[in-house]
Amino acid sequence: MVATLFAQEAVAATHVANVVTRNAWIIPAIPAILVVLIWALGKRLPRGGSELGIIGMGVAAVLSYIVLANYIGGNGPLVVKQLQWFPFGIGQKLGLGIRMDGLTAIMLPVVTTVSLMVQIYSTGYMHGEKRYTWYFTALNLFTASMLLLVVSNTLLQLLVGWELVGICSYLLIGFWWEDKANSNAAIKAFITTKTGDIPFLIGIFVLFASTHTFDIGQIIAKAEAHQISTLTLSAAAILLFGGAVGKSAQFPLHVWLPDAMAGPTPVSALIHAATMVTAGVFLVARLFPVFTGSIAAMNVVAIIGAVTMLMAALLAMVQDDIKRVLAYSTISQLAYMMAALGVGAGNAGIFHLFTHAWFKALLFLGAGSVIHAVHTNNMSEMGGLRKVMPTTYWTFVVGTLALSGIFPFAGFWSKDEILTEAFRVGHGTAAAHGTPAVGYVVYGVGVVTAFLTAFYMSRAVHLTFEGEYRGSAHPHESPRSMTFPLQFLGVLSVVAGFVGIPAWRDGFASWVGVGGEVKVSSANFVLIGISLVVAVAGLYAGRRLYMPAPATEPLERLGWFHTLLVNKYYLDDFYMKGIVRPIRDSISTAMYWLNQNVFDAAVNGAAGVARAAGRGVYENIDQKVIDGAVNAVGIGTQDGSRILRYIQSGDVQRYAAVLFAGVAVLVLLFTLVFR
Amino acid sequence: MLAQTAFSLSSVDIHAILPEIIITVALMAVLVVDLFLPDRAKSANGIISMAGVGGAAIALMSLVNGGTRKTFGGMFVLDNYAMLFKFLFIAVAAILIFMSVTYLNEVVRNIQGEFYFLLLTSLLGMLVMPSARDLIALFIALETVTVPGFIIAGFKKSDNSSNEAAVKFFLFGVLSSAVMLFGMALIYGVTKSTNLYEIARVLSSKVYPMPIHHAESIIAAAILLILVGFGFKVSAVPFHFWAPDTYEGSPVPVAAFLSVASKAAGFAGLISIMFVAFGSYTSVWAPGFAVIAALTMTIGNVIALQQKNIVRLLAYSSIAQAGYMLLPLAVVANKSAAIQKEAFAAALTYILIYSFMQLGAFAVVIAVGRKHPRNLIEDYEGLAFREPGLAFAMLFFLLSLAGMIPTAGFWAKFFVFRSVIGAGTLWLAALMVANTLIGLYYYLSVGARMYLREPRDRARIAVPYALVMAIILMVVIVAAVTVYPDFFNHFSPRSTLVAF
Amino acid sequence: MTFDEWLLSLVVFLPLVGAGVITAIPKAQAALIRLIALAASGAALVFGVVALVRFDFHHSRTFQFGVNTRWIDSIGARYHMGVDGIALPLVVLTVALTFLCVVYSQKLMPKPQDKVKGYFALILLLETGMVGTFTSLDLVLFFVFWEMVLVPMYFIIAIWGSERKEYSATKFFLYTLFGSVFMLLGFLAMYFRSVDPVTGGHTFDMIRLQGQHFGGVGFQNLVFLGLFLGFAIKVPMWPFHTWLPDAHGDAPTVGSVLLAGILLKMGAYGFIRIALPLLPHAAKDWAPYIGGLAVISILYGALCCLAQTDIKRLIAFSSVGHMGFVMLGISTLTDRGINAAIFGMVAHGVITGMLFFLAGSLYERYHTRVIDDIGPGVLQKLPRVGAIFVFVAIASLGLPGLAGFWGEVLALLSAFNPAPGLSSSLFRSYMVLGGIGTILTAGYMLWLIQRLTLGVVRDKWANDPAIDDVRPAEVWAWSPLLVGILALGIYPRAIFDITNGAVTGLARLFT
Amino acid sequence: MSLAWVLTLGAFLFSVGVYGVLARKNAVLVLMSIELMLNSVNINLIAFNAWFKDSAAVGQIFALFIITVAAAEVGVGLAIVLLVFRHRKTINIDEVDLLKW
Amino acid sequence: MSWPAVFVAIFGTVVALSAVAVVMSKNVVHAALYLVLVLGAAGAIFLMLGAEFVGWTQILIYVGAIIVLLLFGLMLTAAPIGRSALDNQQRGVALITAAAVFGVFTFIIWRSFGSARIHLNQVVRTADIGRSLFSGYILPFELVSVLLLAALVGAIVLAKRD
Repeated sequence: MVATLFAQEAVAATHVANVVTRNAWIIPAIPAILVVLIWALGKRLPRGGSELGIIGMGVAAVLSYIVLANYIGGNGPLVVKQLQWFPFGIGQKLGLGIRMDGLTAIMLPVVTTVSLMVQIYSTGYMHGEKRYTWYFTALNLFTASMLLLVVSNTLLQLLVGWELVGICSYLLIGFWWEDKANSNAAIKAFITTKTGDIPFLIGIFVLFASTHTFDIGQIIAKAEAHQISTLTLSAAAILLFGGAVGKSAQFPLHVWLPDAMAGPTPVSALIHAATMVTAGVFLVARLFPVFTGSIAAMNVVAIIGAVTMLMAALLAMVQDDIKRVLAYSTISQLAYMMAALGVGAGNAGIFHLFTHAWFKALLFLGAGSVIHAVHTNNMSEMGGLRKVMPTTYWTFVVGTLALSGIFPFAGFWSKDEILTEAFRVGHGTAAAHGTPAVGYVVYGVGVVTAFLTAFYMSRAVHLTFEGEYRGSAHPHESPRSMTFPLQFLGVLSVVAGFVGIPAWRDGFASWVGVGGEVKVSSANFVLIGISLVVAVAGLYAGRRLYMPAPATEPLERLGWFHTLLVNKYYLDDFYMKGIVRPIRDSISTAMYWLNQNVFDAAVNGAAGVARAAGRGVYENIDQKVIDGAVNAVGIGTQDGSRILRYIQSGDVQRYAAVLFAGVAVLVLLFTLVFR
Repeated sequence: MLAQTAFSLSSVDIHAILPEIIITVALMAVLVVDLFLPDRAKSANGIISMAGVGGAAIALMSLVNGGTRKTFGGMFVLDNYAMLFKFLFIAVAAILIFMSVTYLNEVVRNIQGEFYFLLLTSLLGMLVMPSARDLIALFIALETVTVPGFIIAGFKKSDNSSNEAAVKFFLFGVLSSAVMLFGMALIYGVTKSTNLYEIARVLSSKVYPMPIHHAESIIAAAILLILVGFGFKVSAVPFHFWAPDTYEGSPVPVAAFLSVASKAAGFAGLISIMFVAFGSYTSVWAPGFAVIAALTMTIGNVIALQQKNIVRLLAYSSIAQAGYMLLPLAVVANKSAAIQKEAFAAALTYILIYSFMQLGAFAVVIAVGRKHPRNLIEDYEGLAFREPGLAFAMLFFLLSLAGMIPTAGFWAKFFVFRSVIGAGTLWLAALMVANTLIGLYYYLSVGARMYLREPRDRARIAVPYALVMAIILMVVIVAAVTVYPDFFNHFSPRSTLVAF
Repeated sequence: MTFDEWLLSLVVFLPLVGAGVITAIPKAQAALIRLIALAASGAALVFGVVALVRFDFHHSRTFQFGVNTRWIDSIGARYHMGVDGIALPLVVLTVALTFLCVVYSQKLMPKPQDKVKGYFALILLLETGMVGTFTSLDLVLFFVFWEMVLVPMYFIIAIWGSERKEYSATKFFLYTLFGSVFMLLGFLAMYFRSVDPVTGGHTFDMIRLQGQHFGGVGFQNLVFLGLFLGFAIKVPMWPFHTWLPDAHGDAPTVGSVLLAGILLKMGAYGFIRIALPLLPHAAKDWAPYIGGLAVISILYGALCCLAQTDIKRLIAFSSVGHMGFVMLGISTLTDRGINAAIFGMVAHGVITGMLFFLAGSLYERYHTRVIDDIGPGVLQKLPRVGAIFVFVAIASLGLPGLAGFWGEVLALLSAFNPAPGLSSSLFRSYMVLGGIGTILTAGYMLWLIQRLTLGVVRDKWANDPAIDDVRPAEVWAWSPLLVGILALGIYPRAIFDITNGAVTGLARLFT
Repeated sequence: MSLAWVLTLGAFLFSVGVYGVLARKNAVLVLMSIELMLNSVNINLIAFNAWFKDSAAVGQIFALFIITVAAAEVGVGLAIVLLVFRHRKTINIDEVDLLKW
Repeated sequence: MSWPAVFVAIFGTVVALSAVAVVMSKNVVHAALYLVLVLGAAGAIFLMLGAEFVGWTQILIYVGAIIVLLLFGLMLTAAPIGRSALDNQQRGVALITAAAVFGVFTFIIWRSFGSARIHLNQVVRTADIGRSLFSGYILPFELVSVLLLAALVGAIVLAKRD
């Protein structure tokens, strides 16, 4: 019954799409199938279904690298396939399909690999968990949704994946739902992102209204051909960006991500570091032409990015919870990517996404390993773990360096590229277009943030691993299943950057082909120097302040500013006290009161109207036809409707009186009315 | 001219009045036979009466499709209209006898012979009513229907409330007929005739035998006074006061008789006099009917809301129903022939359907009354769990009376509603709707009591065979109309009283 | 008559026959009664499916399985039935849902459980009324079926309900009846202003009534008002919704399921089947107000949900919100919107029906409907029921991939571009508000999940053996619905393929 | 002579009857008042008849019927009154009010 | 003014006055006697107006039968004497209503027949009445006979003790 009409776009590409690329729908299909399998059989399997997940995801990962191979070196093919999903109007059909290009090809390995690593890691981390199988089911459901999002060729399909990852995140954040705090965090995450999704949805509608299609390819084409008015583009882009803000936890909707750390740490690594949160960035990149079509939109993206990266980095400095440090760091890094896209450096942004995925996942898993050992998130109860868990320590350090952008770690290349591009935009020498002022702002903020990043990371490292152990548990190195992913990701965090070495011809940028520069002809060593110096300075400052671990938090010397930071700029309080509680408690109650006491009351009134009206009738008749004074005798003492009793008093002569009076009145009426 | 009007039997169409003759014979027979019957065998009178009614029915059958017959110098006309009503009266009478045979034998054992006699006398009056086309004949027919009613209303002689019922009924009947007579006298004074067709001719031609000023106004007054007489019979507000008290006080079968048979008879006379004699004065009486119908519906329903006694409830409901029946007559004021015809048909259909559902309800009341003579509504609580059959029948009749879709009652209301809307009298339509909703409330509340309450005593109720038959018959008829609403509509429109 | 002509009559009247048979059986034979009920509704389901199979999807605009014979000549009402792409999904939904209700009731019957006879007879009678409404093509016939559902539902609530059952039942009865009276007025008004192209007289035939101008737009608007009242109360749209929470709150499980699952759809169906095609101009004039009320219903329903402590009332209010989306879709008068509306109806029927089943079983086990008394920790106490509840609740908040999503998103999409002649700025603001509504919906649903299923179970429930997990009867009744929720989400064209043709045909009136 | 005067007499008689019916307590007196009313109608009819010089004497015949019926009604009425009196030992109409409301 | 007119006027006055007396008198028996006066005078008027048969019928039936009947009724019911015993509370209402009725009727009568004159020069003989009655009005005649029978039977049934 499924009318599978496949349409394939022929595209001039030096590389011919290989079989996997042509059928890339398999990649999301695999975890989807895994979900069913694990859900159905998981409990019966010796390892609770985790083995299924790992094997399947391994296959998926391999396949995705085969796809990636298709794009290495640039000029990758563009494959668009879809089968008709359903019609929803006159000649309007929605397709369900895949869109394979450089961007997708980059995303696939990231998602699958991290997912694979996380699942391996989880076998150790979640060992003995009572909802073990369910956990893996959810993980794979998430992976499937994420992949669906990545490969989708229509906006609605993308939206589907978008919402699905959202709900998966909800399910996994609230994984330990016995504790109310966790479910609160889950709800917060979902609702906040959902808030962003509404503008996103409307943005889709705007594009649909002007292009009459949800097909990303066609929309991009129309946008590039300037067939869509700039105004429409601006509106659409800004609205879509709303969605990105929600998902990628950008200011002002970033508040959910730190709370999302309530979930199991591997989940944080997968969803809230490497993949889902980058969906926003991916979205912007995916519709890059739409954004570039409107300077205004671009600037909005850039500014939001700039603001977010700074404020998040500042917040990261004052956190005691190691995961929260990483969470804010994630926000800040995502902001980097946003800013990059905002200034037109699409490829740089994606490049950072690519590298960041590895080292941030690494860092989270490392943190998880630590927490696993000391049973707390609070860095004030850690310290001195360097000796007891060396693997974790070294890999964590690698991650830190990568994040701080120290040569030659992965972060260095991507972050540096972003800063360079931003500077060039400011300078007006960029291949990408953008507003110079904004370019400078992004660059400036970027540099500051780079310093802060290095600082809070080194703070975290020192508080966690250096000095003496301040906790009460008996820390020990994590099992192999957990350390292996750390090492694997560690390696990637070192090498992943090399694919983007500016000098290398047809670098990473040309694979992605999102936009902005295609290839950096020559690196600007001055800028590189600056950012390196800043990073090292940050690391050093951290070491000075937190080695050995201070009795009191040195940053408290910042005074009111510190308080401000500790209170997260009072933004959460505002949302909670200013929006959620009023609606949930006051307004709704008022509304319901209205419902019961106005609308419903009106109706119930209507039910009794019969009697009421009836009484009225008696009143009138009574006044008209019977002299109350005469009949006042023996009436009114009884309960009920005395008026009724007036009339139907049982006294036949009174009846007769009414009759004759009626006759007289009516006759007179008639004679007068009819001449 | 006296010569040619000389009386000769041959000038009378015996066949046309055969049903009346048979009934007369039957009632005489009852009267005589009753003298020789021992007390225990008195109920044999019921069989004689049934025979008479049956005979009349057969005689009537023989007259079907015999075309319109006139006799007694056009004073007595047998057309489809009369035929329709006569069939109704005979059917109702038969069912009434079925319903009351046991009751009488138990309650008024030794005088039940007279009861049948009076019932038949009243039936005779009814049979004449729709055929009578002369004020005098109408008056006499009306009295013949009513006077026996006075008597049987008081038939529970030892019962105070029964006497009282008789008193009130009597007083109201006499007074209203006095008023009506005054009006008839005026009509005679204007037209020098009592023959409806003659009156119609004079009124439409506006050529009066003697010069009169303001003819319209006095005619209007006369029409209204006549209306009073019939308004009393159909228990229309403000001539309804007797009804509740009388129904409640008199034996239940009598109440059924009054609320169905004599009410229908009243309508038969009313409709024929209004359409035949005063056809050219619709603009006068239609508004009058509008007012009266509105009052009747509303007051009937509203007061019904507060009743504790089932018979009394049915009394008020029957008042309200009369309001619905009057509605079509209220909208015909100088309207097109089509609309008038439709209204006419609607009224007839309503009367027909109403008669059967009301009878059914009363039949159940009689049945339940055998165990609970006080006929309180609370006696019906949980009836569904004592007597599922009775409860179901009652619910069915109540829903139908309420006009619940898709019961027969709904169709009756629907036709009336349609004619009212069709005539464009929206305020009446709205009022009707409102009243229907009010009505639903109390009809359903009884239904709810039967099905949602637990019974107080679970004792079964012994229902006599004849009564069961009657109830089943009613259910069948009402159900038939429910499924096939045109059941009666086949007759109503064809009952050509006047060529519209 | 051919089989196709008999088909619909079979679907409609087989349950009635079943009801008749049941009333004839002595009440001692409870098992037999259950069996017959099962058979009757099952037969109806079978024939419904047959109709689905034999339906010609390529001509979903034309009415199929048509039967048209004389009925009430005196008013020119005819026994005219038929289904097109708009009616078919609802017919199938009805027979399916009713059957599941009967299945469910085989073992789990509300108290008083001794009245088996009446219970099943009424359910079957109800089914006849509901299916008839969706199949009849004659205004009088439609009206008859429309009202036929009232009495059985009244008694189902009043006898087998809880708490203020009689109050709620009466309220439901009189309120909806009140509305339908105005609807009848509208029908008659159209009838008297209509000219039958064939006979030249008046007509009640829906198809022949199309394209008649009824003498002036002003009059049309008046008629539309009448129809609007009738339908809007049934939907129910704000501010005519107040009967719903009471009726749902006090109805027995099956009553709520059918009420939410199907009865509400009758209102929206009325708009699509009668109000729009017969009075296109008036529809255009009214659309903005309907849309407005729809949006109010969405937000209002969501807000009231946040204030609920009673789970069934909460679901009832959520129905108000969801039907708001349906009405929003209809009010745009676009093919998308109406497609969305029908899809939304079916989806809501499945999801909310399922939710009420769940609420019912919770009430069955905990004997309370207060959320904070049952919860927290249902998921802990009853892992399966809890999990199902979470699943359905998430579907209800409109998650993509599940049934609830497409109706909502397409309704919003259609609101972005309403039919020509309607102020798009106005409808776009509706769309925005509707979007906010979806956030609130997510809010109260997740909050409900949290309060009810998550967390640690109370001690008083913790080791109460009477509270057991999913029972066989529930499995049988629920699994089809759960599958349906998933299937409709993943494979929406199951509906859209049926509706699209008919809807586009209808939408042409407004372009 | 003037027709109107005679009719006025009829009307007066009628009204007096009305008064009697409404104001008299004693049932028999009420019956008498009713007789007055019926007679007023007769007067009217006879007057009209005379006015018309109606050779068919319709008015008079009508009057005859009314007289007859009146007689019958009085008979029945008295019977009912006696019945009531037998049980209540009073014939005061206004005390006959068991049935009400 | 012709003699008959004079007589009519006189008898009319008698009718009116004694009618008032009927409803006013404190003594039931007096009331009954006044009623005789009313009916007799009315009968006389009928004669004056050329209604020979009706006039005599009136006098015979009423004075001869009905009054006697009523008197019997009074005796059997041992009616008390005295205004308070005879009149009820609502005399005021009664008076107003009666006045209203009278006013309305007179109004319409005068409006329509104000100028009509009766010329008493034709008497309807009993024979004519008979002929007319038994030709044109045989049906109501027969019917009323049944009615009388019914009334008779009914009266007996109700009145007789058992």
